[in-house]
This record gives sequence, structure tokens and C-alpha cells, in this order.
Amino acid sequence: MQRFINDPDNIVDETVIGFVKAHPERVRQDENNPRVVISKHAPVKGKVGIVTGGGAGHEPAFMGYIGKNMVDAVAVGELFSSPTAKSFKDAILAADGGAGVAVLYGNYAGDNMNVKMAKKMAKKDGVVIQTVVANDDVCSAPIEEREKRRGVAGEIFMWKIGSAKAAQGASLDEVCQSAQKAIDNCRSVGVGLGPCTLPAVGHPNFEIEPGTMEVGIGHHGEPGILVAKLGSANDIADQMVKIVLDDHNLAQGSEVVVLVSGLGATAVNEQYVLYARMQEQITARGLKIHKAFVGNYFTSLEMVGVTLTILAVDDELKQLLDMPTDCPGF
Amino acid sequence: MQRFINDPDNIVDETVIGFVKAHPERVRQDENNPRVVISKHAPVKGKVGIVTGGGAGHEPAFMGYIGKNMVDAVAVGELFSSPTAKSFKDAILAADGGAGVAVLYGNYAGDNMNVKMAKKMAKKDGVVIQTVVANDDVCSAPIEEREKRRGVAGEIFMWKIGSAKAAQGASLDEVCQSAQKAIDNCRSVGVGLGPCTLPAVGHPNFEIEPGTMEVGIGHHGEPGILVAKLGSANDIADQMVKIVLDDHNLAQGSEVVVLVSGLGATAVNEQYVLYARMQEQITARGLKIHKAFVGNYFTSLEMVGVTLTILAVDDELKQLLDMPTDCPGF
Amino acid sequence: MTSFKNAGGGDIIIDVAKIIVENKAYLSEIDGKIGDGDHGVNMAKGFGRAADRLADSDSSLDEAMSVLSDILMSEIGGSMGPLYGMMFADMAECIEGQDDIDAALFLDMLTAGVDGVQEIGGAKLGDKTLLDCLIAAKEAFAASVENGETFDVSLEALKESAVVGRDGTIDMIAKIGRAARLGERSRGVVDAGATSCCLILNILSDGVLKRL
Amino acid sequence: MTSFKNAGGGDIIIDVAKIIVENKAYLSEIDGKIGDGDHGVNMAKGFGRAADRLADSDSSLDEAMSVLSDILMSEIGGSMGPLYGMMFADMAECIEGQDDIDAALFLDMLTAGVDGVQEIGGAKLGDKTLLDCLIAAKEAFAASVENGETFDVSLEALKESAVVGRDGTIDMIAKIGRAARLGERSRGVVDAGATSCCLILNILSDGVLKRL
Ligand SMILES: Nc1ncnc2c1ncn2[C@@H]1O[C@H](COP(=O)(O)OP(=O)(O)O)[C@@H](O)[C@H]1O
Ligand SMILES: Nc1ncnc2c1ncn2[C@@H]1O[C@H](COP(=O)(O)OP(=O)(O)O)[C@@H](O)[C@H]1O
Ligand SMILES: [Mg+2]
Ligand SMILES: [Mg+2]
Ligand SMILES: [Mg+2]
Ligand SMILES: [Mg+2]
Repeated sequence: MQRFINDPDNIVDETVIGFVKAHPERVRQDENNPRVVISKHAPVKGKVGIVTGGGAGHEPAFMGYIGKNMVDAVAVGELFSSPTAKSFKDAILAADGGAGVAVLYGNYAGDNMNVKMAKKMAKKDGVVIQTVVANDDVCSAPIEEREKRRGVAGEIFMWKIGSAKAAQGASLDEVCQSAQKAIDNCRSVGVGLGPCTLPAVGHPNFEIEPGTMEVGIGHHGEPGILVAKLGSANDIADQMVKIVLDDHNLAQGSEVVVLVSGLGATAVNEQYVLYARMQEQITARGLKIHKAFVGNYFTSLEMVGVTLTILAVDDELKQLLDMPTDCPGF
Repeated sequence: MQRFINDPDNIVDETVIGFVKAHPERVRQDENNPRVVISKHAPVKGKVGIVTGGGAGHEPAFMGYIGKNMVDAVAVGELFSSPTAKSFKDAILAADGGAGVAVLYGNYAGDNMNVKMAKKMAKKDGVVIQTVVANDDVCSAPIEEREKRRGVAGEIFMWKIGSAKAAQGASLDEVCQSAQKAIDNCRSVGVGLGPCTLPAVGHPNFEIEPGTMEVGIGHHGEPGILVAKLGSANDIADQMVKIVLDDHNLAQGSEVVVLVSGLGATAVNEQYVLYARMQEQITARGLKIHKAFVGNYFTSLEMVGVTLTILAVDDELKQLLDMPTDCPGF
Repeated sequence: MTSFKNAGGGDIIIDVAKIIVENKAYLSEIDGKIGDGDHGVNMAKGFGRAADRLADSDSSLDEAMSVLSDILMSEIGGSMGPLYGMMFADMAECIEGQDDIDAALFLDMLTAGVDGVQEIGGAKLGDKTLLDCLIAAKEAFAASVENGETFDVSLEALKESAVVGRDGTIDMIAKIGRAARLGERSRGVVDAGATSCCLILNILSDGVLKRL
Repeated sequence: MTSFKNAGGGDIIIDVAKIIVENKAYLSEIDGKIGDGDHGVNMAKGFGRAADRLADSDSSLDEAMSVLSDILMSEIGGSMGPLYGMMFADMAECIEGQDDIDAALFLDMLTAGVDGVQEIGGAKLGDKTLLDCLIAAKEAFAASVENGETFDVSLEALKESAVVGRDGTIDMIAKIGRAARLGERSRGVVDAGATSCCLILNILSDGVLKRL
């Protein structure tokens, strides 16, 4: 493995330490739980706390979205593996400013179970908790079973919008409604061109034959809906936009926010090449792009691939999305 | 090649189009020269214009550093190849607000020649021009021949500081003095673990044997000073800090700003693993870290590797560096 | 003997943990076929730590299971933290304070384990999970005890059925977890969790057999 | 004949351009050994565009060299834009307005080319660049003309010396450009620019020879 690693078993601990050392003006590590990273500003008395968490290896997600008007505390799991119930609980306690805590996380079995247990634990401490579960990954289940879909890069919008709402002084109910609206308005798709390797395993845990691509790939290499011949950037962009928008079913003239994220080992210029075409296709469908993000926002170790996320926005979501933030991820 | 490309010969044009489409609130393309990208705010009357440019493939550099209180116009070359003299000239004309233009670029033969010709051309149009040439890459020449060293990620600090100075209303002389001070105070080193491929060439143009690393690698794969056995992340971090700081020779208690940039295909978490150790080593040498940046700030297509840049700061540089900006790269 | 001592039974959990650590690469490899390839890593980390913490502790079986459960729940996370965490927590709770564990109590313990896993995970028989091994083993043990067989004979039945339950996952389509989205593509591969569960049940049974 | 017509000489530049395009992969490959592997790509882009733009234009030699130079300088960039751009610009300027080009004028043209490259690039003989080919070729041509040889015999000398000049870069250590930092590691490989320059000079000479 041509990688920068020490002991594969310590990668996550070292990542968190490096992150906290790099951003000391924004974050701190929980004193008693090294797997909980907390905003320097948290808890804010009277503000709804925003918590998220998930497996590591998606940097800058999840920690990178801690900051002003953003997430208050993050629970960090092993690579591609849910944080412990205890870490979720500690994050909840750290974020609690007395107005309740919104746990905004992604729909993975491990996260679901650990958050469920954490909720039980934190309730004993008197914290009021609500959860919103991201399920923006179109190819992970048919639309009729949307509740089974996984959460991917759309989580960033869910955090941004939920956090901005909380910063405005909204109640826990209101925060969760806005976060829910954000994720309901979100659709994502991933395309993989090359696998990633968990350092402790030492070889890729899935294969993508040279000359092919995995359409609908998940954030951990979960197989997609189709293994196709590797197309041109334009072909791929067309397919991704089609998958997302066919599922989205937006009215002509709708406004959208677009996020293209590299998965870790895709050159940034290729992401812009894709965006050039996606923008054409999206506007050709009668949609108006309010804002776009292109870069490594939510990665999967050193996977070669990209995700496309399209969020439909109304005035409320636009305003929340445009609220200034200061976090390492943006 | 498992890449997102259409025609390899059009990659740069498509990258620029995608970039301008993604950031329409910040940048526009020169009407007559598609290889010149200009800030929406430029030219600002009475402000010194800030221009840079270089080969493509380093995204978000160079275009990504256009914005408020940042660069005004950028000339874009082919992949890893200097922009034309004409593009540098057009960027200069676009950035000129009547107070002169500072061209802050990197020390590569092609850029030197093209900027030289552009200066001649733009002078005919009555623009006053000064240049500052970045030469922060320690391993590209011994300290006695600093003028031969290449510019790498330290350019970002040169732009930031020069641009902030210009935004404060400083004169062309003052802007160039501050930019020069920034780059004089900068040292960088790169380590490569895997090569990158120019799509038009189709195979890597240099080799890094598995199990080895290239210490001192350049931004285009220029060979370094040493091909060594691939070390642990900590070993590599130690070597990089040593190379940079042995050359830097800073007094105990000096304040520094640290930038770790992935070269395109290095997982973000590995960059934080490196930073965790670098921070220890830097502070162990009696230096104080004012600020740190970790991420894909200045890439080399899909090279596996990182660069470390250490900038020594005084009060002036700190203040200029901390001036808020809004550009896609940060 | 018709029962074994709870006291000192912690060594059985140390043996279980060792087997899991030994099978780290194998468990990850099968998880990689239709999952994300980390099952062995996750399991070895948790069970390995438990083995370290239990070494020379001379704990009872329930104490050891509690230690293992705590480590899984508070240090491992993933799916295994809650699933095996709850399984061992509920099994420990069932035998806590008991000096001797006979077949009836052992069956109660297994049943508590199954319930714990189902309560937190919501999966059922046939979903291609560790439950397909765990439930098959428990049912076989229950049937054997009901048939009047001795504890040790029933444990052999348990072990055999654990293997059968594990192998039964090969022909299943995953209905839950990461592999669920694969549909037909998930058929033909043994489930990783069922494989680790089969290891656990076999070593656990062997440990009891040695003590009967 | 002792001279050739400037008029219609543009076809020679088209032939030069074609050879460069044909050698795209090869030129990149040698550049890759100690440079960044793009010399063929850069060259083929510029020279290919020139060939397209000159096709059926029936330009004179100086007009064609000006078109090529403009494309290199305003569309190609890199090092080749300024270096070959200046070379062809200065050579074109030298013969502009002349109907017939004899050996003396041809020598002036070569000299202007050398000066153009040196003025913009600042390299000198022995730095392992295209100048090592260009200067060797020019000097050989000058010496031959001085010795009273005919234009065509002198052109053969030029061609031979271009090859010798090119191959002479193999044993050199790069002193300028990307490869300069390599020191000893740059020895043993032919210089990419010298290789393209050798192609250019050979096809240019062949074109003139056909017209003498
Ligand atoms: N809801 C569930 N109930 C029971 N077992 C489950 C459930 N979800 C997953 N599993 C088991 O977990 C195993 C995967 O474990 P592991 O790879 O460690 O976790 P993850 O799937 O989070 O990567 C599967 O093979 C399956 O047996
Ligand atoms: N200053 C110079 N003067 C003359 N030739 C030069 C100079 N610098 C570089 N060269 C030539 O340029 C060639 C490399 O060209 P190319 O690969 O197209 O550009 P780059 O080095 O910018 O990638 C070298 O092989 C060398 O012959
Ligand atoms: Mg996992
Ligand atoms: Mg080049
Ligand atoms: Mg797994
Ligand atoms: Mg080159």
C-alpha cells in the first residue's frame, strides 16, 4: 500500500488528533472520549444542539462540518464503521444547551442501532433528543422503499440547514423539520472507477475491472445498480444527472443546489469536467442552479469516483443554506 | 485509465468551463480568451491588480484562489504547462485598475518566459507591472541557489498576502514587498508515493516503485533528492519537517503557518495523520503554530503524495493572512 | 455432569476471543464479498481487547460476558458493538448470580441472546445475518433438551446446527444490512456475521463441554 | 541551384508540422524520462494546428513560419511557445520580403533563430537543451558555406550535425529547465527538445533541398 500510515489500527485516533490539532480555534476533543469532537462554541445555552457521527474515512466529513452555525459535536467511528453508542451519547451531552439535541445522521444499520442505544442512555441524563436520518442515495433502494436508502453527501445539506435553523433560535421540532425537509429534497448518486482499501485489510474489498465503472456505488464501496463499460466524462455526467433527476421529479423552474464530491482519489480538474456537463444537463431540464459545490467534500478513503447530490431549495432552504459558516469542510 | 475524461486534448478547456459554471457569483471567463479567468469584482479602480497563472492540473490552484481580497485574474495553461504569453497579458489587462499589476507566479522556465513576454506586451498598453516569483520548494535547488528553486504550495500564501495587501490599498511596490516577504518566509517539501498520468500521454511519466517514496518530488513529478524505502507516516512527517525547518533556520519562539496539501489521490484522513505528527515536531522545535491548513489545496492531478509548507509570520503577515476572503480554494 | 460452574467460566470467553482474533483476515474476506470487508477487523479489535482485559482475571462466565459486552458497546461501535454487545449483555444478565448453569438455564441464556439481537437489530430468520446461525443453534439445543437428551449431547446438536445455520446463509438473499441492496448478487456467499457467530457458539460449547 | 523561392515555401512548414505530430508519443516518452512527459503533446498541439491552418494556403516560407510562431506564442504556452515561437518569429522576420533565399540568407535566418531562442530562454551550449542541436547545426552549415561548399552540400552538413548535436545531449547533465535539478540523474538520456529540433531541422533542410 502506497499510503501514509503508521499502525493501521490507530489511523482513526491519529486522524482525530491531527484534526483537532489543525483546527484548535474551532474544535476540541471530549476530555473523556477521544472519539468525540466538539465545537469550541458548544454548548450554546438555549440553542438546539446539532450532533452527527459516522464511520471515519469520509474526511472532511463528519468532523469537518463542525463550526459556527454548523454542527456542535461529532461521534467518530472506526473506518467505515459506526461510532459506539457511548460516543453518540457523549456527543449528545456535549452539544446539549438545554433546548434539546438533533441527531442528524445517515441511514446505516450500525448507526441506527448505536444512535438508538445512545438515545436511551442520554434520555436518562434528561436530554430531549430527536433524530433525522439521511437517505439521499438513490441507487440504494427503490423510491417506494425510501426509508431503506443510505445517506451520502446529501447529509452535508441536512447538517447545514438543520444547524442554520438552530442558530436562528428555532425549537428542536423546527430544526428537525427543516433538516428533514432538506434531506427529503435531496437525491444523490455515486459512480466508482476504482476501489478503496481499508489499511487493516490491506487489499481492496471490492473490485472495479479496468474499463468498467460501478454506477450507484455506495460510500463504502457497496455495489451499485449496474457495472457498465467505462464511459466518457460526459456520458457519466449524463447518467448521473438522469438517475438523480428521474427520481427527484422536480417541477420546471425549480431551484436546486448542486454538490459534486470527489471520493478521495479523483483529480479535482476531472470533477470540474464532470460539472461542466452536469450543469448543462440540469439546466436543460428546466432547473435553475442556485449554488454549486465541487471538491472533496465527502470522501471514501482513496476511492476513485464521484457523487452528485441535487437539493431542491425554496426560500427557507436558500436562506438557511446561505447563512455564513466557518468550518474546515467548506 | 480509470478517469473522468472526454477528449484528453480538451480537459483544460472543460475544466475552466466547469469552474466558471460552478462559481458564477465569483468569477467570469475573459470574453476573448477562454484561458483567462477573472474575478467578478475585477478590476477594482485604484487597487493594485493581482495576477497569477500556471499550468492546469493543480486545481483548486490557480483559479480557485480568485475572489474577494484574493487574486483578480488567472492565466490557465495546458496540463502542467505554462499559460501563453497572451493569456498572461490578457489576465494583466483584466486585473488592471490603474494602480499597476503584481504578477505573482511560480519559478518554472515556461512561466518565466511567458511572463517576460507578457510584460513586454502589456507595457505597450500602458500597464505598470511588477513580478514576484515563488521559489519555496526546498529540494529543487540548494539554498545558495535559491533563485533556481521552484514554486509550489507556498504560492498560496504569496497570493493571500499580496492580495490582502492590495485590498488594503497599498501601492504596487508595497504589495510586491509583502508578497516577496511571504515567499521569502516560505519553505516547502513534497513526498510522492504514486505517480500521476497526463491523460494525453496515457501512462505515468515517472515511476515510484511500490515500497519506495520520492522525497522532494516536484509538483509535476520532478524527481526529488532521494528515493527511499517507504516509511511510516510518522517517519515521513519527521523527514518533511526536518527538510523544511533545517533549511528555514527560524529563531526559537517564531510563529509559523503550516499548510499540508494532498497532491490529488491521497486520502484526507492520511493528511491529518501526517499533520498530527508534524505539529508535534514543529512545536518540539520551539515554534508556535499560528494557523494550519490541511487538505487538497494545491494538487498534481491524481498523484499520491503530500506537500508541507511552513511560512514564518510576523504581525504584518498574520494580519494579512487572517483577512477574510471568499474564494473556492479556501 | 448436568451443569457447570459459572465461576471460572470467564476462560471460555477468552478462548472465544482468541478464535475470533485468529480468524480476523478470514472474516474480513467474506465480509468483503458482499459487505464492506471489515467484519474481521471490527471483531478482532473488540474481542482482542476483551481477551487482554480478561487475562488472569479468573472471572465468572457472566462477568466475562459483561466485560466483552461493555467493550463492544463502548469501544467498538459498528454493527457488532450493538448486536454482539446486546447478545452478551442479555446472556450475562440471564445467568448473573447463578452458581451452576444447567441445560435449562443455558437455553434461557441462548434465548435471551437471540432476543437481545433481534430487539436492537430488528432482523429475522432468513434475512442472511448472524441470527440464522444463532437461532438455528438455539432451536436445535432446545429441541434436544426437550427430547430428554443430556446437556453434552444437546451441545453437540447445538454445534452441528450452528454450522448448518451458518451454511444455510449461502443460498439466502440478504434482506438487511449493507448487503441487502444486492438482491440476487448477494446469493452464493456465506454471511460474515453468521460465520463469526458459528465460531463463537462452537468455542463456547466446547468450553462448556470441557467443564461438564 | 544556389537559392530557392520564398514563395510557396510554406509547404515545407506543413511537412515539418506533420513530422512533429507523427512523433508526438515518442517526444513525450523521452521528455518523461527526465522531464514531465509532455513535450510531444505540447509540440503536436501547436504544430498540428499550424498544419491545419496552413493547409491549401500556398504561403511563403516566412508567412508560414509566422503563422506557426503566432500559434505557438498565443495558443500553446509552456516552454515551447516562447522558445520555438521566438525562433520561428525571428527566422521569419529575417527572410520577410525576400523572393529568393540563398545559403547566406539561410545562414542569417538560422542565426536569427539561435539568437531568438537564447534571448528568451537564456540557455547556452552544453545546457542539454534544443540549443545543442540548433547551434551545432547552424555552425556546421556556416563552416560549410565558409569553405565554399554549395547550398545543398551545406544542408547535408547541417542535417548530419543536427543529429550529432542531438545525440551529444545524451552525455550531458541538464543545466536548465525541469531536468536541471537532477544532476547526474539527467545523464544518459537524450534531450527531448533537441530531438524535436533535430526533426525540425532535418525536414526543413529536406524541403529546401527538394527546391534547390
Ligand atoms: N440487523 C441485524 N441483525 C443481525 N445481524 C446483523 C444485522 N445487520 C447486520 N448483521 C450482521 O452483521 C454482519 C456484518 O458485520 P460487520 O461487517 O462487522 O458490520 P458492518 O456491516 O457495519 O460493516 C453481517 O454479516 C450480518 O450477519
Ligand atoms: N531555456 C531554454 N532554452 C532552450 N531550450 C530549453 C530551455 N528550457 C527548456 N528547453 C527545452 O525544452 C524542452 C522541454 O520542453 P517541454 O517538455 O515541451 O516543456 P516543459 O519543460 O515546460 O514541460 C527541453 O527538452 C529543452 O530542450
Ligand atoms: Mg463496516
Ligand atoms: Mg510541461
Ligand atoms: Mg462490514
Ligand atoms: Mg515537458
